[in-house]
Amino acid sequence: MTTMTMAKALNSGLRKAMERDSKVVMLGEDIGRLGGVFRITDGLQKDFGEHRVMDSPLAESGIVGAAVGLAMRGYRPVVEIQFDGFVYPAFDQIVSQVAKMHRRTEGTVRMPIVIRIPFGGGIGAVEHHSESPEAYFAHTAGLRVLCPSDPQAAYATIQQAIACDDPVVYFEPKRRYWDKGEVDEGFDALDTGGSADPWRARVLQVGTDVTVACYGPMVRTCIDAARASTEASVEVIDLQSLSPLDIDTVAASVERTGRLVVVHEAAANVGLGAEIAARVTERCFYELEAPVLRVTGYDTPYPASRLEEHFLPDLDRVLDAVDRAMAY
Amino acid sequence: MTTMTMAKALNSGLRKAMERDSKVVMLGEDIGRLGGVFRITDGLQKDFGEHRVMDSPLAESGIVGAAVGLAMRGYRPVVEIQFDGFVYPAFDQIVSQVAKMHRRTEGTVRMPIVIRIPFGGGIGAVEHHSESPEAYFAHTAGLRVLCPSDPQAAYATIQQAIACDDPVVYFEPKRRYWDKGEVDEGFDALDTGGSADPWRARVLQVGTDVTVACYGPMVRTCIDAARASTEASVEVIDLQSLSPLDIDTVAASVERTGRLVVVHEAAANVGLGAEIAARVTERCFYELEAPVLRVTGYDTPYPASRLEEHFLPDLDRVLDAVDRAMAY
Amino acid sequence: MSDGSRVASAVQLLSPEGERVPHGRYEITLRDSELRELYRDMVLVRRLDTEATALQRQGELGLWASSLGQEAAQVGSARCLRPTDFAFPTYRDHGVTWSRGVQPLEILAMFRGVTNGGWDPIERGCAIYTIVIGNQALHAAGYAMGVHLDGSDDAVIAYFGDGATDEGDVNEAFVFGSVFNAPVVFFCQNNQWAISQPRERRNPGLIHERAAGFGFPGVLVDGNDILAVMAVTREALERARSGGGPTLVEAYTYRMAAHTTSDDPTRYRHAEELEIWRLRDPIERLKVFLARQGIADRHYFDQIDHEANELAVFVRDGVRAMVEPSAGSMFDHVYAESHPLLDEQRRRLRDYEASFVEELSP
Amino acid sequence: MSDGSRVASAVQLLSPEGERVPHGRYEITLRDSELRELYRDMVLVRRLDTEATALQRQGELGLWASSLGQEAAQVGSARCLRPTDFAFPTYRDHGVTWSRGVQPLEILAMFRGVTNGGWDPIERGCAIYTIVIGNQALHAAGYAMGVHLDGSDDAVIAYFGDGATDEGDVNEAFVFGSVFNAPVVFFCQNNQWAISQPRERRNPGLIHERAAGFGFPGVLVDGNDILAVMAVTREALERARSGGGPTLVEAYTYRMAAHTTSDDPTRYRHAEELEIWRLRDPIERLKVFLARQGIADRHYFDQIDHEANELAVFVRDGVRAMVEPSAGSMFDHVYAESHPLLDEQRRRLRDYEASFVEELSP
Ligand SMILES: Cc1ncc(C[n+]2csc(CCOP(=O)(O)OP(=O)(O)O)c2C)c(N)n1
Ligand SMILES: Cc1ncc(C[n+]2csc(CCOP(=O)(O)OP(=O)(O)O)c2C)c(N)n1
Ligand SMILES: [Mg+2]
Ligand SMILES: [Mg+2]
Repeated sequence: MTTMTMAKALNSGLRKAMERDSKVVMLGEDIGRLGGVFRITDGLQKDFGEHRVMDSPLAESGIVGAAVGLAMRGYRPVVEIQFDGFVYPAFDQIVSQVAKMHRRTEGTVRMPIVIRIPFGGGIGAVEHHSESPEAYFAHTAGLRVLCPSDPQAAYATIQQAIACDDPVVYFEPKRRYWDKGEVDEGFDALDTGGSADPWRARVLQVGTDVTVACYGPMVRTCIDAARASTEASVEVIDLQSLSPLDIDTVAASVERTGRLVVVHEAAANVGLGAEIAARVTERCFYELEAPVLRVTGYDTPYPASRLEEHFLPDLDRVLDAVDRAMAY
Repeated sequence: MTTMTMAKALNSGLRKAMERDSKVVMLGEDIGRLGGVFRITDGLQKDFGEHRVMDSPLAESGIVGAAVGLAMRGYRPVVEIQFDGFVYPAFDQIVSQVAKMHRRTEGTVRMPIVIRIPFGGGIGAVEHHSESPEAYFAHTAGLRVLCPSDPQAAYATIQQAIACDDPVVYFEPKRRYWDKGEVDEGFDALDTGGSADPWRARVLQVGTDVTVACYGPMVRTCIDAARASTEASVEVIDLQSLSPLDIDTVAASVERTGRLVVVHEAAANVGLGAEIAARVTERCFYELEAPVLRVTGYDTPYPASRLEEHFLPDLDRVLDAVDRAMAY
Repeated sequence: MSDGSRVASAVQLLSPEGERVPHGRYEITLRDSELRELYRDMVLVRRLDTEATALQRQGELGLWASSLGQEAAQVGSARCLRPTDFAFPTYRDHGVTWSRGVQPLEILAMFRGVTNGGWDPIERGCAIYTIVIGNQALHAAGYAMGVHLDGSDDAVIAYFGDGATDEGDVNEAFVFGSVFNAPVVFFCQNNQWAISQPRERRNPGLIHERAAGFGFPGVLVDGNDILAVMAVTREALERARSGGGPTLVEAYTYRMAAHTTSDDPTRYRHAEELEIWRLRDPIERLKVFLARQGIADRHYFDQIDHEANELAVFVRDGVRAMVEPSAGSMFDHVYAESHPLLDEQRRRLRDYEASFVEELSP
Repeated sequence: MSDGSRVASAVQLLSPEGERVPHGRYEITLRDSELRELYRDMVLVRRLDTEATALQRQGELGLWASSLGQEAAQVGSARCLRPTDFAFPTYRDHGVTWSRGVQPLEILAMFRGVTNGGWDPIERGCAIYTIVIGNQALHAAGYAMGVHLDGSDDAVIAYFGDGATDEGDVNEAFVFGSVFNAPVVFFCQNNQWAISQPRERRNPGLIHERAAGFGFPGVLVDGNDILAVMAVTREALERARSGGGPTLVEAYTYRMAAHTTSDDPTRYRHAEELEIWRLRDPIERLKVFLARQGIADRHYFDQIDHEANELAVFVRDGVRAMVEPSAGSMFDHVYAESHPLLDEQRRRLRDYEASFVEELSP
């Protein structure tokens, strides 16, 4: 076990993946000498060469479109989108090509592409640097969507995403990059039997009254809320896989607690919270003692940074929802 | 009252809007001499000139990006995206610029842009010509999303969308283009007091046992199902406005019926059905006698056309869901 | 009106009248048997195309995008590829897929609607038709980057139309191809039309002139002259293989049919234009040349016509006999490994459809 | 290393040593007072920039993108605009916004995070800074299409960087500008870097050469020579106004600071490069010229420095005093007319935040 930041854990996981498989190549803006604006690829170009860690032109559709071609040639491209708000120019390639190519070719062509996206707010940034666009990708059949919440999960799931034969949109909670945690670098991330399955949600805190489902940047917030909760015993579930959703784990919890709060930074309307609410309500109709409540960003553009504390769900808003759920 | 197809009603509504306001201009691929691949703009270039009905280059980001500039110059651009599957190259301009410009400029710049998109399946087309991408836009704050279901609604709402000072993504149910209906061309669509409010859902069929909420191409299917239903009395609501959603009308209905089925062609996962289910469940928690059920396309890419009848919700699948709701 | 007068500056080795014309820079020498093969390819592709159009009229295909008139550009360029090279065609490039060994029924399957694909791209060295305009140009650039990484001397060719050059993706593909010095040939068939939009009205300047601004050469070639197309494409492929990076080839040709079977070109173009281009027909041109040079005789031409008719019968029967996909196949290959929520949808659909069968059975 | 040697072919009217040099094609005559004004603008913009960088270090701004070294390109081009013209700047174009009359504190507001905008674009004839690379090039093309429809002789200028030319949007803007013959000048500041990516390594060919392939002229200008920038931009704007369509101007300049205050350029570029460019400083160059020509004297320069210091104080105080936006303002102007679901969210937030105030009050 080593204590390290999530940024370092991702870097270390990427390095492992490159060592393991020479077909893993990286493409992205400023990921080479600079190591990416968040330094997640720091040192990788130096150690693996300019051929495997490629600084790309400033063109996101190009980055993803080129990754499609690289995948057809047998590579496993890991691309970096510099910030959440800059993935949209690549949306067409992602939705029309990356997501559908395997199905279109009746399984003959695989798209083992990982699209890494530092995402979410809370870092005091200017516009387009704090978005949470995960719902767009979760709605898109053919994609998988992962989102780690701590260094150990980041270390493991980035390797699993790269080893996965499906395309994975990999959301990195950028405001947690510098949070530290224990990482077991000896651990073989590709031995996915058991607890290391990236497609399963994780019960991080056991409770009896209310289940709180969350992911990425909100996990720490929700754990803090659970610990701070005096009135109710809160169970915290880190969804981790946003597509496919591990509804079984959430439903099993709700069957015990009877209450569910879903928390995310993204806007509420047609977001992941809605899907989880709809599915869990269908599964646990008779067990639910309160409607599923959502604590989310508002249905507005992400605000100027001086307002983001009001926009982002925080400990108090989570507790408020827990209270409201308990009040039913 | 005149009997006409939805295609003709749209054409007539567009013409009215152009006559009313000389700032209304159109931009799109093949919309001029050809009148668009669906002939929705038929004759408009001839009558209003090449300056007001502009054949655009083959570049969707360009079409929408240019519309942003035209709007800044005081125009009201109505752009046509040739098919649903070709809106994605414009996604960045729509999400990052069209949706956010008004908020960004603190209300000083308006984006009265209408993005017309013929959408949905059921026409036996090749890939990318049968998509239902409305969830992406409904999730995006700053946009409004409309979807007419019959000629009269099309005639009215296209004019209302153009008169609206907010950007409107306007989904035209292409497989209903040739369905006929009565249209009152004398009717002043901009007098939105009362029944003509485009942002309100419409109760098209009154019933007592189950509410079915749907929109666009599914409305006819659901009305047919309601009429065919022998076991249950089905109320059919045409949502019409997909963003913002008129939850009041749906909730008022569910308070009476106690059951809700949402129907759309788009994939289920993180779709509009999820949002409606989540909101209505929150609003009508004690009134609901069954969980909200969804009848939707599957979480797969839209299939090859010979399979689309299996993919698309039809009368039987709607009735099956009504039965399942009744069985609770 | 697009009368092709600008083709004057294009590389040409065979005049519209079927005469060999010298060119200062480009030459090509082909064996007689090769020349006959090219003729055969073009005739068969045209027959395939005509038959497909007929099948669409009869309701057997949902749609068809005709390659009529573009056979020389397509067959000529694709025939320059090695088996291990890779081609990225559009929906119209039947002469390309044909030349890559994609089977006729594989080509038609998508248009019938039994699949969105039709063949194994890796096996054929040829991607599935790309419908979203311009997307495949980037795939080609990326694939070529991979070839480069492999240290292989394979080459890649990306096909797209004149209209496609408007799209951001095609221009980004030029950037990627150039920056990574990728072994890719960008092959643009300027067939004068993008549905109803005439090329000439839309952008001053010819398409191949765009290459210079991205840092690689561009060439204009008479796209109805199969010899010139081959000479130019060969050189571009050689440049790619030998580390010289991309080339943009503009093949000046003409879409002789409607955009697709859904289109009605009488709404936007003059019949006379078509007449002018008929005189430049790529097949007729080669045929006259072969006949004059004594490379092929009437017997040979008759034999090919006969073969073409057999192909038409084969295609007609084959399309009608195509196996309908099963409903459940929608769920296949959405992911390399399926997941529980999707499995549940598949199961539900199966149970649901089975319930009807039960109801119907006595 | 980018040593600027390619600038040799660029239009230049003022040498790095501050000497007027003749140019066969471009000339400009300015009144002494105008020349002094240009100097003043550049000095004030630089002081604004330096102060903003300092304010960011002190935590008063969230971020700052420095315009250091690009003052001549920005001020020179924007000063050619008429009040009714329209400019579309990037996040770095403080010399442009300054010249359009955007107030210093309006420029800084976004970087402080009190707004995502800062000024009324219509009033200033200048769009809000566009952060998504390349988007604004299309807005400019579209706006110019509108100008054209109006029958007005206004002109439009779109600013973007060298890196931005990789993006599809910029290339599509070239297409739209060209096809609609729109009165737009595409003004590319090639400052040699796109964050850590050096221009020279990335794309062979110079940027202005791209214009020809889209059917309009491209010009390379010494971007650190404000006279040359003005001469070239004026002509391009005139062409636009008189129906001549777009021009692509490549202003060859240098980003002397880090990409933004978040960046650490020591990771990717040599200090020597900066030294070379310091000798080409656009402000020094004009200063020497003014002094040598007797257009301005030390007294004038001192006075401007004094004004610059006052500006710094004004900006420092003004930034610190900026009013914090209220939480509820998030919901303003999301729509021209709000809707019930959003109103409900706003109300809930208000009630929720009020509940804390209540809890806290005795
Ligand atoms: C992104 C996108 N936009 C629009 C379309 C609809 N569309 C299909 S073909 C076509 C014209 C293509 O013209 P060109 O590139 O010249 O190719 P051609 O059809 O002439 O071979 C259009 C607009 C599409 N397929 N993809
Ligand atoms: C679409 C998009 N992708 C990535 C970024 C992140 N980014 C901000 S500035 C920049 C480099 C821009 O370089 P250039 O166009 O040369 O302008 P400069 O910063 O040098 O003025 C990048 C990659 C962005 N803002 N938008
Ligand atoms: Mg064409
Ligand atoms: Mg730059």
